[in-house]
Amino acid sequence: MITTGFRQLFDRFNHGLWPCAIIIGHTLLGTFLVYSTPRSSLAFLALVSSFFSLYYFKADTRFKIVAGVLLALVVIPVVGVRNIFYLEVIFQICVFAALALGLNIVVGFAGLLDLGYVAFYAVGAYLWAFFGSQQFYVLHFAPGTQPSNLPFLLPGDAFYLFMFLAIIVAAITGVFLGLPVLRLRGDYLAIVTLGFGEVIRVLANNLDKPLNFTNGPQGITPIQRPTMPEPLVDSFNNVFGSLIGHQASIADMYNVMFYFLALAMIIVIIFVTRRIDDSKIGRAWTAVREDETAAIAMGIPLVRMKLAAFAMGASFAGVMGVLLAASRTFISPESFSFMQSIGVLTMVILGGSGSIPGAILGAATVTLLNLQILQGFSLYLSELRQSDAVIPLINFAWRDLSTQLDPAKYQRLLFGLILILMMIFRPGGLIPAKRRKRRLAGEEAVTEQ
Amino acid sequence: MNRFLQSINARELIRPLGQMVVFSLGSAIVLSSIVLTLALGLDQTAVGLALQDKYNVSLYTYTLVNLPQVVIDGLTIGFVYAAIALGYTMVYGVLEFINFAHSEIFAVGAFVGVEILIALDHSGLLRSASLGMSYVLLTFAIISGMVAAGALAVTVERVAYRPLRGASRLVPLISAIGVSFLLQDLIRLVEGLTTGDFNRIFPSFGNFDQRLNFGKLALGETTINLGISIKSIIVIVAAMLMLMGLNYLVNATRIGKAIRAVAQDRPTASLMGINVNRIISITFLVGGLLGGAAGVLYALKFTRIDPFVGFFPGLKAFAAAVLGGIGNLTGALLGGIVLGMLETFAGSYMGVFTMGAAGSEYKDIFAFSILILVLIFRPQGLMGENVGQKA
Amino acid sequence: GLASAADSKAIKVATQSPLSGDQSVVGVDMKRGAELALEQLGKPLADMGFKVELAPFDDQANPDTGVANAKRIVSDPAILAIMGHYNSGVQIPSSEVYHTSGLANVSPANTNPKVTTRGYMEINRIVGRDDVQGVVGADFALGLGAKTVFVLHDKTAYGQGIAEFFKKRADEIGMKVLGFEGTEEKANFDALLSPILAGNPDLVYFGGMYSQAAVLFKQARERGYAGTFLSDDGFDSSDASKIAGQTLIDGGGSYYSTVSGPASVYAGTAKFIADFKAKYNSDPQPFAAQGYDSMAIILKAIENAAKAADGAVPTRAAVAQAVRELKNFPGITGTFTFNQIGDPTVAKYFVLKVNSADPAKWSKNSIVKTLDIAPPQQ
Amino acid sequence: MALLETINVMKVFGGLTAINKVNFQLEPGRIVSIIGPNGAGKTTFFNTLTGIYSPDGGEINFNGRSLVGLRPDQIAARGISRTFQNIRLFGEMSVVENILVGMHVHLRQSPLATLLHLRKFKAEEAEAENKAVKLMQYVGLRGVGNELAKNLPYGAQRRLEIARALAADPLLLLLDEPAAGMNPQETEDVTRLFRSIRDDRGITILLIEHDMRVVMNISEHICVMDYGEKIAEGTPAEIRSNPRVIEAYLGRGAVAGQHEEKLI
Amino acid sequence: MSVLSLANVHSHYGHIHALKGISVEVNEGEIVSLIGSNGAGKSTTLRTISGMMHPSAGAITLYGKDISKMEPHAIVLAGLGHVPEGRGIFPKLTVKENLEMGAFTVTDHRLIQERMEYGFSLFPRLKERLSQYGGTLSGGEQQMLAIARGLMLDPGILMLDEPSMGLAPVLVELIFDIIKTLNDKGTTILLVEQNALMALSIAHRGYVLQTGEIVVSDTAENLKKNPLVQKAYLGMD
Ligand SMILES: Nc1ncnc2c1ncn2[C@@H]1O[C@H](COP(=O)(O)OP(=O)(O)OP(=O)(O)O)[C@@H](O)[C@H]1O
Ligand SMILES: Nc1ncnc2c1ncn2[C@@H]1O[C@H](COP(=O)(O)OP(=O)(O)OP(=O)(O)O)[C@@H](O)[C@H]1O
Ligand SMILES: CC(C)C[C@H](N)C(=O)O
Ligand SMILES: [Mg+2]
Ligand SMILES: [Mg+2]
Repeated sequence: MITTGFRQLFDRFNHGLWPCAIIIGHTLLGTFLVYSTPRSSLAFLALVSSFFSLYYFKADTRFKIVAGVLLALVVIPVVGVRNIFYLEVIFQICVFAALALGLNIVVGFAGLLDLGYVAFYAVGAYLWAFFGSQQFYVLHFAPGTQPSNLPFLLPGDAFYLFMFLAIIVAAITGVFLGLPVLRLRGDYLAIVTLGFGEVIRVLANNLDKPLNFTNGPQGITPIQRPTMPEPLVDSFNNVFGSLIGHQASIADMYNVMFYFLALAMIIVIIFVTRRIDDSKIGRAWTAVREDETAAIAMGIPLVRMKLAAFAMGASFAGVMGVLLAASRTFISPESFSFMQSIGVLTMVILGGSGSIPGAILGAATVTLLNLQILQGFSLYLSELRQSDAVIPLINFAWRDLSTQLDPAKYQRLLFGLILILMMIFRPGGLIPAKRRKRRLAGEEAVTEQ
Repeated sequence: MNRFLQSINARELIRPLGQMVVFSLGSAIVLSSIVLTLALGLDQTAVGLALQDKYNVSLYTYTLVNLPQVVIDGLTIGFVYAAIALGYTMVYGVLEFINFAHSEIFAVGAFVGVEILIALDHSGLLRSASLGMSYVLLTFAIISGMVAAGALAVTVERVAYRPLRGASRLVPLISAIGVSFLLQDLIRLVEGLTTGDFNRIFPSFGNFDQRLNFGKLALGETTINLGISIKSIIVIVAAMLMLMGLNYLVNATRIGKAIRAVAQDRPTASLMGINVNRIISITFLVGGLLGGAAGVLYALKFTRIDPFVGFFPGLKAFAAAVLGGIGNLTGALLGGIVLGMLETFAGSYMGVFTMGAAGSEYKDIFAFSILILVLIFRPQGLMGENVGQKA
Repeated sequence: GLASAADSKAIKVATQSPLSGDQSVVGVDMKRGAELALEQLGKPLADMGFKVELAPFDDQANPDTGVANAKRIVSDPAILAIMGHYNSGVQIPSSEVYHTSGLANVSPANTNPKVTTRGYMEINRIVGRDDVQGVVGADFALGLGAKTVFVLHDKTAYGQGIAEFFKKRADEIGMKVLGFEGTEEKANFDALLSPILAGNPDLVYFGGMYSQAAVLFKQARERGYAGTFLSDDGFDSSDASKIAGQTLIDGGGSYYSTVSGPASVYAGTAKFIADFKAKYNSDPQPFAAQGYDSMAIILKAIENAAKAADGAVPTRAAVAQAVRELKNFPGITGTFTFNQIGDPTVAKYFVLKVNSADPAKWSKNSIVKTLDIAPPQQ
Repeated sequence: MALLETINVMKVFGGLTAINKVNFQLEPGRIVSIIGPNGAGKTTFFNTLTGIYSPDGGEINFNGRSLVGLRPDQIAARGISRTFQNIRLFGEMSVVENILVGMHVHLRQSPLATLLHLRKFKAEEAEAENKAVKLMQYVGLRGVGNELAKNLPYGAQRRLEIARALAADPLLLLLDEPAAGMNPQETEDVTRLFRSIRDDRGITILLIEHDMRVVMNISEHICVMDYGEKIAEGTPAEIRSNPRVIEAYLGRGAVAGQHEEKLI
Repeated sequence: MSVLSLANVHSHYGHIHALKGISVEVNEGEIVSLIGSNGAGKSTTLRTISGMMHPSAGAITLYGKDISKMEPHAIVLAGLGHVPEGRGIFPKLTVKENLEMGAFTVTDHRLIQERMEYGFSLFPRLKERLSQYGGTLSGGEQQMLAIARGLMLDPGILMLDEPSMGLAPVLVELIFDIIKTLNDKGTTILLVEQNALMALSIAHRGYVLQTGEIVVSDTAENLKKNPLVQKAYLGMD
C-alpha cells in the first residue's frame, strides 16, 4: 500500500523538467546543509542521498553526468575537507562498494557462495604492506623486537605499480583456490571458502615465524603512501581555500587523493562488470548459476567460467586491499575476519544480488549505518546522558539510561534484522537486478504481422 | 512392556554404537601411525635433537608416551563437535540449507543452563548438594537448556525460515546468517541488562572437575598422568546417548521416515499424508534440543561462555558435518570425531615436529585444510552418498 | 546556527576503550575514571569559561573500530585530546590517525613499546612498557626458582609482544624455555597442554588477557599440573578468579605482573575509590585510576595551553605540547613527567600473587614485588 | 563414413550394467530413433555420448575422432547438441538469452573486444541476436523473446530447448523424448519440425521417443534397446514386425489391436 | 452421487491466472478424464484439489466436506490420493521405502505387505529394483513406482496426472488396464491424459480444458465424436 502510494507520487514527478529540478534542489540542499552544519549526520545523509535522486530520476544523461561529476569531484572533496570524517566515510563506502561489486560477480552473477571473500582483500593489503613498508628488513626479528629507523624497501610511488600487481596476484590466488574447490556444490563451496578465508587470516597472524613476513598480530606499520606533490596541495588551497575555511593540510589532501583513487576504481569496476555481464561470459555465468548440467552440455566449460568469476571478483578485492593498506598506513590480521566477509555479503544481498547499483547502495547503507548512524546515535545518547534532560511523559532521566543500550553496540542485531526482514519482504534486494530487455528487431516485425 | 521391547529395533540401537567404536579406533590408529612414523623419521634430525635438549627424551618416546592422552582429548572434543554437528545435519537434511543460527541456538542452550546453575549457586543449593543431587541438578540444567534451545529453534524456523520456503537457495541461508547475528546481540543485550556481565562462568560443584587417573607414564625426568576428567566422560556419554537416540528416531520410527521423505520432496511428502510443517518443526525442535544439550555440556567442559561462544564450535561442527557428508547422521559422527582428533593431534604435535616454527595456532587451519583436501577427493564428504543426478 | 558566547568555548575530550564485549569490564571503568576526573577536576576550566564535555567512544577492542572512531574524533574540532585505549593492538593504528592530525593522546594502559617508540609528539602514556614488564616477569620467575618455563600468548599485539620480551629475557638469564606458542583458542586447551605437561615446566607464562589465561590455567591444573602460573597486566581482573577459582591458588600458585597496582597501593587513591564507589556502586577495576589520571593530565594541559592563549580555546598542537611539558604532575597513581617520546620518566611495575579463590577479594591480592624503572632509552 | 560410431560401449552403475557393449553406427544426414522399454538404457546412452557419464569401456568416435575422456563442454564444442528428458532450461534467463547461451562455443569475443565494445564485438552480438530471433521463429516461438524461460508453457519450453540446441549449429542433435507430454496436434507439429531440421539444415538427428506416431513417422532407421543391449535394428517396417520388439516393447495390442492405424 | 466437486474454482500462480472459474463433478465409481493442450491447467486443477495450492476463489468439496483450505496431508487422510505430474519419487529412498511412504497413513503391516505385493504383480520390474534408489531409476521405472505408490494408499478417489507419460507402448496399455481394474474394484478416478483417445476409451465422462476454462464437458462417447475434440486432441483431421 505505502509503496504503491509512494510509487505514484514518484511517477508524478518523474517526467518533464521535474527530475532536473529535484536533482539540483536535492544536491544544493544537501551541500548547503553540510556546509552550514558540518557536524550534523542528517545533513550528510541529505548530501549523500542526492546520488540516489541522481540515479532514480529520469533526466538527460548528459545532465546526469555533469551533475554526477560535479557532485563527486567538487562538492564532496570540498565539504569533505571541511569535515574530514565525511571523506573517510565516503572513502569507506567506496572501498566497500568495490568489494561488494567484486563479490557480486561471484555470488550474484555466477551464483557461487563465497564466505571468505575478504581473503583476497587481505592478499592485496599484505602485498603492499610487505613491500611498501620496512617489513623486508624485519624478516629476521621477532615481532616488536626490531630496531627502529629502518629504511623502506621501495619508494612510496611504487604503490601505483602494486595496484596493478595486486590485480594479478589476487586473481592468481583466486584461481589457485578455485581450481580444486570449484567442482563442489553450493553449500560445500561456502564452507570451503569460509575455511580459506580463515586460513589466510591465520596465516597473516602466524607468519611471523620462522621468518617474520607479516609481523603477526602486531600488524605492519608504517606503510607508505604515494608522494603528494606540494603544488597540488597549494593549488587546491588556492582554489577552494576560501570555501573550506581553513588551509587543507597534506593529511587532508591524502584523504582526497584516496577518495579519488577509490572512486576511479569503482568506475573501472562498474565499467568492466557491465561489459563482461553483457557478453558471452556473463551469459555463461548466469547459465551456470541456473543449471550446471545444461550449461556444460551447451559447451560452457564450467570450471573455467567459475574460475573467471572467482579471479575477477578476487582482483577487485586485491586492488582495494592495496588502497586500504596505503590509506591506513597500518594493516593487521584482525581487519580480515569472517565478519568482514559476511559484511560484504550483506551489502550484496541487501542491495540486490546481481545488481550493480544494488551493490553500491548496499555498501553505502551498511557503511553509513555502521560508521555514521549508529555511532552518531550513541554519541547523541551519551550527550543526553551527560545533560539533565528527561524524557518528558514518563519522566525518565536520560542519565539513568543503561549504557548497555548504546546503539553502536548492537550492530549485529541491526544487521541481523536487516537481513531477515529483507529476505522475508524483499528477497530481490533494495534494487533488484534488472534484466536487460533486448530490442529484438526481427521479432517485432513478425509480431506485427 | 514385552510388546514395547519387541517393537524396539535393536539393530538401530547397536549399529551407531558400533560405528562410534570403529570410527574412534580407526581415526586413532590412522593418526597415531602417522605421527609415530613422522617421529621415527625425524628422531635423528635437528627436530629430535632439539627435543632431546629440552625434554631429555627421544622424539619417538615423547610421541608414543603422549599418544594415549592425545587420543582421549581428541575423542572428547570430537564428540562435542559431533553433538553440535547433528543439529546442522538434521536441518540440512530436511531443508537443504545451512542453519547458521544453530551456533546461537547452541549458545542459548549454554546460557540457560549456566544461568540456572548460577542461580542455584547463589541460593546455596549447589554447594550443599550431595553427589547424587549434583547430578540431578546438572541433568536439570541440561534439560532446561535443551528446552529453551528447542523452543528457540522452532520459533526461529517459524519466523525467519518458513516464510522463505520455495525461495532460491541463498535466501534462507542469508536469513539464517541474519538470525545468527541477531541472536548474538540479543543474548548480549539480555545478559547486559540483567547481569551486566559478558563472561558467564559455569559454577563448580559436584565432582565434575575431578579426574580419573588411569596411571602414570614415565617421560624422561617427569611423568605424565594419564586420565580423563569426569566432565569429559559426561560429555562423551551424553553425546553418545544423543547420537543413538537420534539415530533411532530417524532410522527406526515413523517420524524419522517422514523426516526423510520431507527432506527429499516436500510436495510429494504432503501427498503421502505427511504434515510437512509439523515435520519441519519437529526437525528443528530435535536439532535445537541436541544443540541446547551440547551447549550446556560445552559450558560444563570449558567453564566460560559468552554471547559469541557459539561461533567457533559452530563453525567447527559445521565443518565436521560437511566433512562427514552433510545431511548424513553417521557422517556427522564420523566428521566430528575425525575433526576433533585431527585438531588435537595437530595442536599437540605440530609445535614439536616443526621445532616451534608452527605450533598449535595452526590447528584450526590444519583442520580446515584437511576438510578442503577431503572435499577435493570426495566432494560428497566421507560418508555422503553420491546419488548421481540424472540428466 | 545559534552559536552563543558560551558555546564558542565548548571543548570536548574524547575517550576510547572497549565499552562492549569481552573486555568491557575494564574498558567501562576506564571511561568512568575519566568521567569522574572531569567531574572533579573540571572546575579550573569551567572557571575560565570553558564548557568541557566527555565524548566516549567504544573501540570494541577492535583495531578497525578504533581507527574509524579515531577518524571521527579528529574530524571534530571541538575535541582537543583523547584519553585512550585499553589494547595496544587498537592504540597503535588509531594513534597513527591522532598523529596525523596533531591530537594529543594520553594512554592509561597501553604497554606495548611501539606506542611510544615511533616517537610521535602527540602520543603519551602514564604506565610502563612491556619490554620492561616482560623482563620484570622473567626476573621474578627466576627469583621463584623456576628453571624451566613454557611461554604462551594470545596472539594479540599486546600478548605476543610481552611474551616475546619475557622469552628473550628468560633465555638471557638462563632459564630453559621449553616452548613458545600463541593461540587464539578460548575454550579447549587440551592440545596445547600436552607438550606443556610432558615438559612439566616449573612455570607457565601467559602473555595476554585473563579470559583465556584463566581458562587455560584451570584446565592445566585439572590435568595435574602443579607448578606456578605467571601472567601479565591483562590477567588483572576479578573475572580471572571467577573462572579459575581455587585452581589459581593450588600448586605453585599464580602471579601476575602489572603496571597498575591495586588502587589501594597508591597514596592518593583512597578518596578515588570511595568516590568511584559512591558514583558507580562498584569497586573500580584495574586501570580506572589510570583513566582518572590520564584525564587529569589532559585537563591540566588544556588549562595550561588555554592560559598561554589568554583564555582562548587552545589549538590541538598547543595542547599536545602542554601535555609533554607537564612536569611532576601529581596524579593519584604517581607523579608524572613525560620523556621526549612520551613515556613517563619512571614507571611502577608490580608483581602480585593471587590470594583467594573469591573474586570479591581480587583487589586484596598481595603485592610481592614493586619496582620503579625508567623506560629503556629508545 | 559414419558420423557417430560406438564400439562395445559399456556403462555400469554398481552392479547394474546400464549399457552393455553397444555397437552403433549413425550415418550423417539421417534421422534415427532409439526405442526400448523403460530402463533399457537409452538416456544413459545419451549421457555417455555427451560426456555426462564417462563410459566404462569401449570407444566412441564422432566425426573421425574419439570422444572418450572429453568433458561435456568439449564434446558439445565438437558438434553434439542435446535436449533433456526433463526439460532443463535456464529459467531466470530470457528466451533469447537461452538461445544465445547455446551459441557460446561459436562466439569469439576476445576479452579486449568485449571490454572496449570494439566493432567486431558489437557486430557479432547483433548477428547472434538476429540469429537467435530467427531460431525462435523457426521452432515456432513468436513474440516471447524477452520472456523468462520459466514462464513459458510446457510445450513452448520443449521448443525452446530445441532452439537452444540448434543454436550451437551442431552436426548431431540428440533429442530425449521431445514429444513427451504433448498432445497429438502438438506432436505432429514437432515431428514436422524435426524433419525440417534435417532437411533444411542438414543436421543429423538421434531421437529417443516412446510415441510411435513420431518414431515410425520420421525415422529412417530404428535401433531397439533392452536391458542395456541393442536387440534389434532396422527400418520402421522391420522393427514393427520384429517379434522380439513386439514382445518387449510394442505390445501385442499395438500390432493386432484396435488403434493400430492411429498409433502407427 | 458426487464425491468430489469443484464449483467455480480460480487459481493463480503469482500473477498468472491459471484456472478461471472451473466447475467439475466426479461421481462415486466414475472415471472422469480431463483433457486439454499443454498449459491448459489440467495439472493445476489436480494440484488445487489435493491442496498443493489453494484456490483463490471457489469451493471444492470432497465427500461433502469443504477442502479448499485444507493442507494436502489432511486431504489425503480424507481419502483422496494424487499421483502427481513429474512422478515425485523420493530420490534417496529406495524403491521399497518409496512404496512404504505411500502407505504412510496406513498402520496395518499386513495390509501394507499385501498392497506392495499387488504393486509388484503389476510391475515386476519394481521388484527387481527393490533396493535401488528412486532417483536412479529410469524415467519409465519412476512412473511405475509412482503409480504403485499411489495404490499403496488405496484411496477412495485417485487422481492420476499423465500416468502414461514416458512409458513404453506395452506399458501404456497396461496402465490403462490397471486403471480400469481399479475402477471396477470401486475406486473413483480422476484422470489427466495427453493420450486422450485411450483416456476417453476407459473414462465415463470427460472435461476439456482450454487456457484455464472448461470448454466442453460430456460423456466419453460423445467427446470422442465431438469434432473439436477430434481435431485438437485426438489427432484426427
Ligand atoms: N546414476 C545411476 N545410478 C544407478 N542406476 C542408474 C543410474 N542412471 C540410470 N540407472 C539405471 O540404468 C537403467 C537405464 O536407465 P535409463 O535412464 O538410461 O533408461 P531409459 O532407457 O532412458 O528409460 P526411459 O525410457 O524410462 O527413460 C535403469 O534401470 C536405471 O535405473
Ligand atoms: N509453478 C508455476 N509457476 C507459474 N506458472 C505456472 C506454474 N505451473 C504452471 N503454470 C502455468 O499455469 C498454466 C497451467 O499449467 P498446468 O501445468 O496446469 O498445465 P497442464 O494443463 O497440466 O499442461 P501440461 O499438459 O503441459 O502438463 C500454464 O500457463 C503454465 O505456464
Ligand atoms: C590492560 C592491558 C591488558 C592492556 C595492555 N597493557 C595493552 O597494552 O594492550
Ligand atoms: Mg530415459
Ligand atoms: Mg500437466
